[in-house]
Amino acid sequence: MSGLTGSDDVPEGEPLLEVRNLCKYFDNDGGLFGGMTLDSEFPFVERNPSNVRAVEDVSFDIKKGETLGLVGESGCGKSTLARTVLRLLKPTSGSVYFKGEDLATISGEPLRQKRQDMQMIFQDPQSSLDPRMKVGPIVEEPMQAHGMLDDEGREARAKELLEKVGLDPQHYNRYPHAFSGGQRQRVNLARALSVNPDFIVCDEPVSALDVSIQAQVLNTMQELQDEFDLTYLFIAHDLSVIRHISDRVAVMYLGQMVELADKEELFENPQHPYTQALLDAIPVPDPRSDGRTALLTGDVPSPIDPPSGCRFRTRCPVLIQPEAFEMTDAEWSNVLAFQRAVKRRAFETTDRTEIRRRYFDDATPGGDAGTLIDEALGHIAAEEWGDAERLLTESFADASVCATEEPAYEVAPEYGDGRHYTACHRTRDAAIAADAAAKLNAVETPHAGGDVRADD
Amino acid sequence: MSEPLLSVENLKTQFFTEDGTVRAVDGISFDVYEGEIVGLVGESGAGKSVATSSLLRLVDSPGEIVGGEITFKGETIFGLEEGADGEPRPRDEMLSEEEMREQIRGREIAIIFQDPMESLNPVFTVGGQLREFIEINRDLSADEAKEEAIEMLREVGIPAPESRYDEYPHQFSGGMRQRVLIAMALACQPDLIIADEPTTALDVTVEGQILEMVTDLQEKYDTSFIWVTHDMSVVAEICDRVNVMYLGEIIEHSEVDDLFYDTKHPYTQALLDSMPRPDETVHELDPIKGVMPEAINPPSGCRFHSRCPDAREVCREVHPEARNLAADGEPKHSAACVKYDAFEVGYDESRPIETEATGGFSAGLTETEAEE
Amino acid sequence: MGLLRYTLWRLAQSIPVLIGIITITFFLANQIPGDPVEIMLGPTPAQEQVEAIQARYGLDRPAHERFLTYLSGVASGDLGHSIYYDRPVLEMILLRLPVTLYLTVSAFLFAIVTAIPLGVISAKRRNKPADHVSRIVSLIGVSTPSFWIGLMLIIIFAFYLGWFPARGLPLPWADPADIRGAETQLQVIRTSLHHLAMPMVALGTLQMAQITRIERSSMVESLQGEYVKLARAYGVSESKIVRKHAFQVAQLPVITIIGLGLSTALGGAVLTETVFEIQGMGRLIITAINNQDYELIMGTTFMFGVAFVVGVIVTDVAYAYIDPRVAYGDE
Amino acid sequence: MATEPDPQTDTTADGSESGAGEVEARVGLRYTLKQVKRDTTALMGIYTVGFVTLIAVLAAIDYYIFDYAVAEMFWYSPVQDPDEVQRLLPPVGMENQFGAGVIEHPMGTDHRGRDIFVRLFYGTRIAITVGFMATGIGLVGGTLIGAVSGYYGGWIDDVLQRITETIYAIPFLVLVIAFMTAFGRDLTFAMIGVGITSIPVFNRLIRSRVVSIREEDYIEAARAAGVKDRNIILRHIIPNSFAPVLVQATLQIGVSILIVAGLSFLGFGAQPPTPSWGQMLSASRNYMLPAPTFSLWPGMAILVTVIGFNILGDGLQDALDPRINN
Repeated sequence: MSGLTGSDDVPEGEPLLEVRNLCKYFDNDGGLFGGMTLDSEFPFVERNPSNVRAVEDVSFDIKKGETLGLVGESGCGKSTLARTVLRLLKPTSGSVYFKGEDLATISGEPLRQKRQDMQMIFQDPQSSLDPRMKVGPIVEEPMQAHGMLDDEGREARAKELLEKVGLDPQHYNRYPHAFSGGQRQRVNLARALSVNPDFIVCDEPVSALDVSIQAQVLNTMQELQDEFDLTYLFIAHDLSVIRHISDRVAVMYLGQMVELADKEELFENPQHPYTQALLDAIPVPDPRSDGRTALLTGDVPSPIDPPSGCRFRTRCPVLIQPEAFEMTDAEWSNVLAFQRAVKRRAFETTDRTEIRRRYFDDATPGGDAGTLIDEALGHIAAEEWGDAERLLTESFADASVCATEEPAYEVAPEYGDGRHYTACHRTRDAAIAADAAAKLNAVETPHAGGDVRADD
Repeated sequence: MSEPLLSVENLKTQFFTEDGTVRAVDGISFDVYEGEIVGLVGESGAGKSVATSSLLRLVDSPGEIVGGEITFKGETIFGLEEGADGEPRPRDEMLSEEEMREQIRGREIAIIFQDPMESLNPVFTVGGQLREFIEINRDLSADEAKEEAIEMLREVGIPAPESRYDEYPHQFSGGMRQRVLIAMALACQPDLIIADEPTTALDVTVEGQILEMVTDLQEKYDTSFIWVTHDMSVVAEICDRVNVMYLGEIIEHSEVDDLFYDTKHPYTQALLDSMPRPDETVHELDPIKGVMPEAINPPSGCRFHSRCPDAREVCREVHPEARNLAADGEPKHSAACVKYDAFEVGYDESRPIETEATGGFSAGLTETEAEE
Repeated sequence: MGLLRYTLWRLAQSIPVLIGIITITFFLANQIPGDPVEIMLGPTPAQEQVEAIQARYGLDRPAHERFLTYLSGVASGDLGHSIYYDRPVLEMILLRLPVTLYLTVSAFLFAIVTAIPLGVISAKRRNKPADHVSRIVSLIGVSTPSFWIGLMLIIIFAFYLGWFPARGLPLPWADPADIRGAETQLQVIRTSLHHLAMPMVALGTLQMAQITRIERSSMVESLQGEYVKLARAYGVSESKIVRKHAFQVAQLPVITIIGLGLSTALGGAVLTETVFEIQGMGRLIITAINNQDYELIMGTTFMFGVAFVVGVIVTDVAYAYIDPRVAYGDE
Repeated sequence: MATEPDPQTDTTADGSESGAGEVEARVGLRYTLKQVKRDTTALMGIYTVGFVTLIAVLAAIDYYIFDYAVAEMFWYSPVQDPDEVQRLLPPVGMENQFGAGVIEHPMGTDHRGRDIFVRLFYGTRIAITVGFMATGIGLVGGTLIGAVSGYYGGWIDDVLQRITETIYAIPFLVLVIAFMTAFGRDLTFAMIGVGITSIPVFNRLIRSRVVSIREEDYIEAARAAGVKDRNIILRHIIPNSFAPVLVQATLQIGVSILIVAGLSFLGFGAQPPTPSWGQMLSASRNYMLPAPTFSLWPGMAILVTVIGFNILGDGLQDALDPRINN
């Protein structure tokens, strides 16, 4: 592959991609009515031009040669983030610096030419290959688009790449349907590699594959990374896969990045309650393990109107007590459980003693908190569920620092020496300590954790 | 041990297509006892879903159950005998279609499907659908059934069930819909619930919630489960006993602990080795070579021999039936692999053969050319 | 969004379309060659007569001005004046519209009542004889010109068998005094239905065939749905699955087709009215065209558009009624 | 933010995907033809359409090149009144019922003594021309509007869709009549008018196709790879939209023939004495009692032709999307 290596102007270990305060909102209106849609811009019919805030204020770096794992549940915005980073979607605001150039500011032909250096692999092996195109031309298409080689050269390179990704070069003339899922993902790999990119975004590349095939493809991807000096942004919802392939891991929740650290650090010393919950939730293929503990309750809130402050706070098991109260931990967690139960209407009874027995058996808060709980119980007794919910939410959940301030901290890692970013107010003290220590050392650490707005 | 609740003997289900006969389920046998969760695990194409629809005799055309016995609480769900003309025909005691519908489906054996998004009817309210099934299977009046439905929705953790009763499926999230499907199964108070990959489409945290709920409710109602999955972690978490399927056959069966700690069949072992783990960093994965061949033209002998690292010539020639390999007094642990002495087919003397797993061209190639 | 609000929202959406229809018809009417005045007054009219007529109908003003006048007229319910009939256009339309609606709605009822069972049976017994018969019937139905069916019906049932009358369509609510041979209202209704039978079949056959085809494929698909599998697994009887679980979902595309079929049916009404000599909107527009009666042409064309738009809204609301995803927001 | 696809799609085991080891391409023209050949109804469609089209071509040759000389040489002129007028003769075999039949007129004669069979034969030209031309206009117009609308979206989409919806909102027979009143009553304007009214049909189809294909991963993959928009449309979107458009076009030819017959019946379209089926039916209306078979033949001709296109369309649909019927 002589003469095809791209200009390697970014040295190993330096940021290849820098994402700064990236936001992507979607219009939530339009296209709602199928059939004979006659018109959509009529004023006196009520419409809510609400935005889905799919990605909000995300910053991170990806260093040359590394694999950054991006993990989160469906709907958390990880795929949107990937597409925005690649400029397949136009960011609402923020910047994406790729090799120093801000992709957010370019478009059209210059952007198209940039695509030679960054490629993408998709989740669905069924739909990511044009069913009417043979495998050979599929692999050649990006080369053709960037004017690489002549026809014969492209064919030769396509065949070479097919072999590299573990396919038979003889398959050049086959249509995608003749391949299994794993093989199609290999074709996808070959296509992405054809233009010799520096950076590949892998959007759940193995989640549609069977376990045994998954391992084959993951191994191939790692081999190719070493051989072609690739940088991966690897998106997955499966933490096992992420743990296997990543160097560093970022966790997303509801459009925001909640934690970013080196792999070992993140898995062994997770700081954010969401990361902890996620790790607890993964089933372990071992019947003797303890199984999952402390499961999250409730559903992910809507990204149209996300919670203020920390977006995880509505489900956080360790929400910080508002400063106005002085409850014990047990009392506070009872209050929290009660507030959420009322919000979800999780019980039927309106009987005070019964409710008290169920939610405040071991610890009943006194003082102001006790008065508020009494008042709420009064509302419930009067079947005024809405009032009870409002009272509890306003006095307790919305008064927490988690609701009033957006968290962003950096703590000292326990494993390795990378930076550890976490968006949880509970790490505030640790972050201040880490910051102080860093200042004391007065050593400029390399910019790795992204644009961290450490505390005030 | 007491009598099994459900007993499946040599069940065969085939699909008659233009291109030939697909032997989707090819002679599987297993039992389910009262109050236990039995796992049925395997990759895509192993025939798990066909096996479960066969249990309720719900195989769609062009598929057909062609052989075997299914017995449930002494009733014959499926059974053949040789007719006067030498052709097999259903036995007299085999339940009629109407009896299946009225006595078995829903009432005795309920099923939870994989896809919560498609399984609920989009044009009826969630509560209405739940109520209908309760009415049919528990002989309750409409009002009683509605009460029961709301109670069940609360039980599976649907918030504000009274008002959500009247909502439509599209107003529920995927996890919520799966809870509704579980509520349907439990509300009919069957003795056996078949759960066909019920958590596959869900996020891990939701999966966790649902598995926890199922284990709680299973204890409460003492229902037996057949839990179909491709995920060894889920198996490890909730199953008591496990059957591993490969290409239409059960190739290993054991208690869950033995399956992980005393693995017998090379396929099971390979499956376990190929998984990345969440609790520790695995640097090198050891994938199973190749892909599962098509059930339309399975390999001769042991069906796994084309991908097996331990394959020898005898594997290509002898088709192993699963045999119990456990010591006397130990719980049953059967596997279908001739490398164990119990099979006595001369594995040790046989020459190793070259397969995808033992050498040859690089991994993952050409299922179409795998068997020449 | 509730059903009522959805209906209002659909009505509001139709206003720009109606304005568009007026624009198109006005544009087309202006292109018509020939002089209406000449038609009214003969080849050599007196100058003052001409001017009087021109002033009366605004023919002396520029086109865009007349358009605006016309538009505001329509908004206030004035569709202009028919030169040929020398009566307000609206009056003519109100006189003729009921017959056309009576015919079209009956044709649709006939189509729906026959097609839905046919399609359902066809889907249920897929690739069996009943299915083949139903498919051949619907194939012939979509391939036959409606006016020819009318002609054949007249030849067979009116001329040879004499079972049905060949022309005319009295309204069932007409005054008995106006209907020959009828003394009571009941007799009027009988006479009306007697006249209705053949045009209804002629006009409804195409719709019947189209609905049958879509009903069949939609039912086939619905019967393969996961929810049907679920219902089966819970012991719901096969007939209830067909009648309830699969059926209701399957009606969604059928309703869409019915809405779109309105366009064909209203156009077909012109032909059917011609064949059966029914004095409806179809004959009115043909008369208007043959006599270059501009405002009547515009008025009738507009009215056809309105009838179609209203029909589509009705079917859309029916759709929303069946499919909760429409009126209550999508997922 | 799609939900995770299910890794357990059991295609092999549930029998929905057959064809183990089949390497044959399941796309492309050759494959489609092969599928069509397997389908007997589709084959019947092809034969019918081919037969009718052949007649139309022969008639067209005679009309344009020889000015009906061939017809006159072998049969009778389809347009000239015969010298010896034999009005409203019944077809062969029905003589006893209607009087004397003449063997030279297998379908009888019309009200001016012209041979019905010859006129039917020559009427084919009009039907087929109109069917193809009108559909062609609709196809080209609808494809352009639909593709642009679907690919670019935004305000372009809004404006174009509002216009086509308005066109669609006037029942199309009425619209064509109004159109022909304004521009001319002859056949050319019938074709254009019917073509215009079928634009919304194709527009709707293409647009929805394009919108759904645009969401496919392989389009995004091509964009991510840096393929130019033009090439994405040409190489991915158009080939993948082709199948349903082909089916729709075939069906639309039948629909156009029906509409134009209706127009001729009302007096819009081919003008006498040019033989056209609709106009023959129109003339026959006045003679339904004395000569019922006069009405029968042109209708049968329309029926057979349109059935041909419809079963061909259905057959193509099955060949291109075997989901429903197999």
